Amino acid sequence: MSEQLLFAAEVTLNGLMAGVLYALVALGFVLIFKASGIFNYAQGVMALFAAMTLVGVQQGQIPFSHLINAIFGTEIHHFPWHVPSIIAIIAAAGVMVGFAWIVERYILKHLVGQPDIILFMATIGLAYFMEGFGDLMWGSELKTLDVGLPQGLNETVLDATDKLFGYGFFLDNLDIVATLIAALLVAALTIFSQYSKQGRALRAVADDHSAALSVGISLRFIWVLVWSIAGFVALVAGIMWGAKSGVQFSLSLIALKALPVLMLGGFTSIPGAIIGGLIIGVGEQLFEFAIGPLIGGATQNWFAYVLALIFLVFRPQGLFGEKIIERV
Amino acid sequence: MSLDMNADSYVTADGRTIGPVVMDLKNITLRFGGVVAIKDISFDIREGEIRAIIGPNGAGKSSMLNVISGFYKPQEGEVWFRGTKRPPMKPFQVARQGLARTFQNIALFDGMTVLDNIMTGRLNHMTANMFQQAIWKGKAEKEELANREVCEKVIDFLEIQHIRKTPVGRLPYGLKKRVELARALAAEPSLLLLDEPMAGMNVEEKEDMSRFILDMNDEFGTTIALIEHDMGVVMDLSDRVVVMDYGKKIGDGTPEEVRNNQDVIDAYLGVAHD
Amino acid sequence: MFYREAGDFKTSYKDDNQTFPIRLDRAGYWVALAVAFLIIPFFVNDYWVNAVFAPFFIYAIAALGLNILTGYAGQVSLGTGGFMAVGAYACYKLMVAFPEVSIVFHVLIAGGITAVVGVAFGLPSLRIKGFYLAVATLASQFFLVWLFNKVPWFYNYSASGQINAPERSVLGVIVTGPNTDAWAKYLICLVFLVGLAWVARNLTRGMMGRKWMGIRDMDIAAEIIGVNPLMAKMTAFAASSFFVGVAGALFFSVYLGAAEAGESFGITKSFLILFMIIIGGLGSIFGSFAGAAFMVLMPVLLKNVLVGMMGWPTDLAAHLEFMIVGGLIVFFLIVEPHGLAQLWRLTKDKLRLWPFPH
Amino acid sequence: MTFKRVAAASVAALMVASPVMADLVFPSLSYRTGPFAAGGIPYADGFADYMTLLNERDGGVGGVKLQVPECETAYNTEKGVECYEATKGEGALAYNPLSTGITYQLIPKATADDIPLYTPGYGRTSAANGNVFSHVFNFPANYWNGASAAVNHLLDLNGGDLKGKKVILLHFNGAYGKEPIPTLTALGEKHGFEFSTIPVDYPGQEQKSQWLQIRREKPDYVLFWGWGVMNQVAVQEAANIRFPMENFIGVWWSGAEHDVEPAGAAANGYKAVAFHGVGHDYPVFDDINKYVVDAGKAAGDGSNVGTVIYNRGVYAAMMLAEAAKKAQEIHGVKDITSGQMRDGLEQLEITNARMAELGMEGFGPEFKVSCANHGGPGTAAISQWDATAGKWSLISDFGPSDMDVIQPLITADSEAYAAENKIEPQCK
Repeated sequence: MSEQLLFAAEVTLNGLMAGVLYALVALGFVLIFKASGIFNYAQGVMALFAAMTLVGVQQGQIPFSHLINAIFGTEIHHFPWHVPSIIAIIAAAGVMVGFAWIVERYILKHLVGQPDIILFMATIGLAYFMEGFGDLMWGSELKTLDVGLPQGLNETVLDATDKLFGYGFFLDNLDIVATLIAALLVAALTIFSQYSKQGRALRAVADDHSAALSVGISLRFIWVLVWSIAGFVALVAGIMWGAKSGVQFSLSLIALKALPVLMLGGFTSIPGAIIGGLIIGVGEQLFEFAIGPLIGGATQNWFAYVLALIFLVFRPQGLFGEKIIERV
Repeated sequence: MSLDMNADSYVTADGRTIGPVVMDLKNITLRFGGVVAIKDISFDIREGEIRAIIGPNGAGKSSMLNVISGFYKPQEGEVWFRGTKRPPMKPFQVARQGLARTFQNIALFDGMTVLDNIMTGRLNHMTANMFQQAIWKGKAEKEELANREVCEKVIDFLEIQHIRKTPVGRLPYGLKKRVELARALAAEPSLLLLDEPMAGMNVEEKEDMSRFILDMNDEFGTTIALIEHDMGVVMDLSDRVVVMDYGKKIGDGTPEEVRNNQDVIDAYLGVAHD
Repeated sequence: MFYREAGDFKTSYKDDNQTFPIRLDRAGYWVALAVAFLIIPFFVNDYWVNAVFAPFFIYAIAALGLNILTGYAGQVSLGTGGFMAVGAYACYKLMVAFPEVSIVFHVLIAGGITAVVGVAFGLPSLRIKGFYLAVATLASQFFLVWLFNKVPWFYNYSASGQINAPERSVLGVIVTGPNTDAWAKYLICLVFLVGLAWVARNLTRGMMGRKWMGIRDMDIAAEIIGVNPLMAKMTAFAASSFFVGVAGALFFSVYLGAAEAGESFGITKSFLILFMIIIGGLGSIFGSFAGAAFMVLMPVLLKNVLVGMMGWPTDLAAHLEFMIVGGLIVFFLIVEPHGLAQLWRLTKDKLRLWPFPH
Repeated sequence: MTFKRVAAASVAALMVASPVMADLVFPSLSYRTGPFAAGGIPYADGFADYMTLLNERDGGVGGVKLQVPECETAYNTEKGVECYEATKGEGALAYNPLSTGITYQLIPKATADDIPLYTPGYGRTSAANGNVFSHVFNFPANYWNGASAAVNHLLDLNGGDLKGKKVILLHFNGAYGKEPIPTLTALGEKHGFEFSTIPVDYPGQEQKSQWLQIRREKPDYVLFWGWGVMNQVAVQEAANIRFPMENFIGVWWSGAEHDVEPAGAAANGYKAVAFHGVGHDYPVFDDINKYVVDAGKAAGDGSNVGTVIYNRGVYAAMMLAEAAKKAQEIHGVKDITSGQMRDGLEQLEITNARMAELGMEGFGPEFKVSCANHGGPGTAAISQWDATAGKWSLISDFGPSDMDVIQPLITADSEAYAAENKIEPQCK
């Protein structure tokens, strides 16, 4: 194989891995959109908040310590303990469930039946609130996230490809782990929605709100459920990205990576989110590899959107959306 | 009746003049995928008449109306309007030729007031461009006021003065139907298409609506094609009736002729097709 | 009781068509204009202009523009930041290339150029609708910013890619550059705002506005009654982009004096302006003002209260600011989902009946 | 009615400004929130703590207390404007805006207001030409010095010969990141190394394709101009592809503890250019701990003392305090104005003896500012990260940069600015 082809293969492989992470973020959007028609602008901030909570608990940080110190003139910062990663993850997941409950109780309940744009706007307000609240609770400095995930070049892949092609492929251990976890998560979600009672209720609501209500499914319970799952997905995404960059404000921007994925895959389709994520992941890496150097690079920010845009012009309902039939 | 309905024009029993053919549909066939919605239908509409298309549910009446208004493009057949064959057109271009219509499931603009909705009917009569509108003073304002007067006449005619400034979204069903009619009428169309104007109305409202339709035809001389599946009302209103069933034309003629047509009777009594 | 319309009869359609049909509103409008033009300019200082009025006026122009597109024509756009960048860079190139021409023309031509770009990026709206379109417009946002960053011609090959507004004057009064007087900066922004608000009102009150709203409320029906969807959407994109371009040009030349595509016109700007019109009220001229005021003034107000009056540490105050703005957005939604403009209308309805509400 | 009351309260609140006191006021336009908070927090802490130290230990400068009103910008240009206008009225003597965007925006404004800007190690590089930029000071070093210092280090490593070597600049795709490109291009021509650039867009959370490209192209050295999350990700990715860390050199904004810590042991050996000392083995930090942190008067929780960015804040504060002292001397008044402060900055002289007096011996170079040269000596050192010890240390002295290459670039860029804005040279 020629060298360029090998490079392209390596780039594609890495793109696939990045795509899995995009898909993971997109999944959070799709879940909530499917069950409640809400485009959840706060999804990115939720990832940041979840990761912050995880690190805060793990390192025994005292919540709101800065605020407490400012008001009472105390000097408290940390509890004298560190919490094992697994317990911290469970605690953070618990906080996200509590968060889902609060969102339902204090926001969504009051906005049932409002148009989509209003619900979207409510999530904007929520995002603002959470951004301030998270910082107030845990502080805005950079936090190192370490839950024991492996990082760095994968030796096995390197050796194997080196023997096969004479060029060792680079694959990040973290990406491999992330791919496995994301796959597990998707499988678990599928099983949950196919075989559990709550899952069936979820699908019923997604299919037809009023019909689901009329057979006695509690919409409020479903909303808490999907927001909890979305919160958990956000936590996983937060861990994966945070392990690389540390936990900081920029984590909330990963939501932007999910938007073209959603366009491509359709807002309501879980397989769409996954395949869309893979296409975007590979597409933007390959474009940067092949065309980027010719036009000056740094194309990732817009390429995904332009790709999705061109795609939509030819197929306005997305990859897996139903064909739109216009009637009067 | 001894009217020569093949002549260029004739006068009806109640003294209205029916002119030459305005719209001529020739061998129209419309398919959605494998489903045939309209199969080889031909009929015409003449100036000044009230032409009804009737038939049971799913007969293809609305599809027919959509073909006439340019929303559906038939796979086969030709549409002739005022003696020329209509080239492929977008719906808005059809509207510019002087066609206006109402919809079976009301299609008003909910975010706008009644007056604004009716004013949209005038859009083919107003020519101020974007820059003239941005300046407002001058052509745009003059045009607006002149067309407002036309709309006010329609409002008076349909007796909806009291809801002029009400957002349409807040109106009850019957009034919405009337506003939609007003919007179509405001366009001063040469051919007005009404898609089930009386659907979902009570007897009193139906009577009102019938009166409006007759008055429209009478006072303004508007050519009207309407769809109904309530035969009774149609027979009283229309000059000629087309009957459709399963996408085919099974009858065409004066109400009397249609009423005595065996195929029509079968369709309406639900005789099974073999 | 004090606010009433009883006895306020119209005898011509012209009277009935005016912007403020109620006499008291009309009076309030003229008083506000008089105060804005004749009184405030004598009292403003640098702080008030740079921290409050200039950003408020300029964002209000941008919000008017986006409201035409999103609120009236129903096409959700997240490309506003990119279009503001087009206005800013066009204005910069014009200012440097033709120093002898008045800046007013530069700003207007910059708006025109933005309108052309806006129409080009608006073309996909014929096929793509709703949220899909919103996300699609992000393509223009990211692509335009990338372009202005990448092509050195746009920033006259300066080392860092920043553009700086040279000093220019209108009728002998300096309006750009560091030596601008507070009142001059205030007035030039105000004149553009009032002029453009008037244009926006004219565009939306007549047939143009009805076509846009028709497309927004039911696009298929609009097409069947004779609205050309291509023309309606493209005119909406053009008008909207013109406003946004003018806002971008003023933002760069008059308000900041220096700008860089990624930093000044990034994605956050697009979101900010969208938030303004949603919070203010979609499809409402007043809502554009209210939303811009809320999003620009509220943080400044909160900062002054929390840091200036209560002496909180700046970072705590910043966190609280976010929480309060977010909380208020949610609160307003629960109280009145259709934005501040609707809230204002309801307040007026209540005032009209006061003190006999039944 | 309620609306009116709210409106009245709002107006009242907007008009509030802190009472003006006869102090030396140095506003701190900090960012403790937003995407760059990780770097903004220690800097603001160091800046404020040093000023507090002077107040507590020496009773201010020349007997006049120092005041540091802080204003949160979140690295946002518009908030920066608001902060500038809000603090200007308090008698601000100089601004240290700590953001490229805000600096560019303030250069003309502050000049017109006769308030000096002090932008050490950031901002507009060509402002080193005092002849054009009368009110902007960026000593002791700017980005072009930094780029040259990095190249000098490479020359040292290669016995003075870089012919045929391949150097890649990985940079933030914005004004700040693009600054070193002209210098490095010129240096590449001079020394015969092959130079190319790879941009990373804000925020830089995802750099896989850039690092795969580096892995394919196998450059000898990678130079790095990053800020914010871009730093942590770049260090991690460099470690992932096993790029030799000692061949990876960041500018001073990409060389703090928090940039390398998330990558753990893998970051060992990573280098960064520095224009001031690192670590807390300087007497001044003992004083800060004694008079400020232990007294409970620190801006932060005290854990940042001695970190790279904190030290930079201290260094900047020290320069401003020394310049204020100089201004008091020149003009013979205690309560100086911002114009007098500018003179103080322009005639500032930092000697090793003075540095020793301040408890900062060897913390930075010796130099003298002049009317034409606002950029100082342009010296910089190389620092290296030791992951086991968890600290940065200088591995070279503060060496000079290649002014033969840099000076013409400064002159060209500043004169273009002067022509565009019709600025007369200020020095006789």
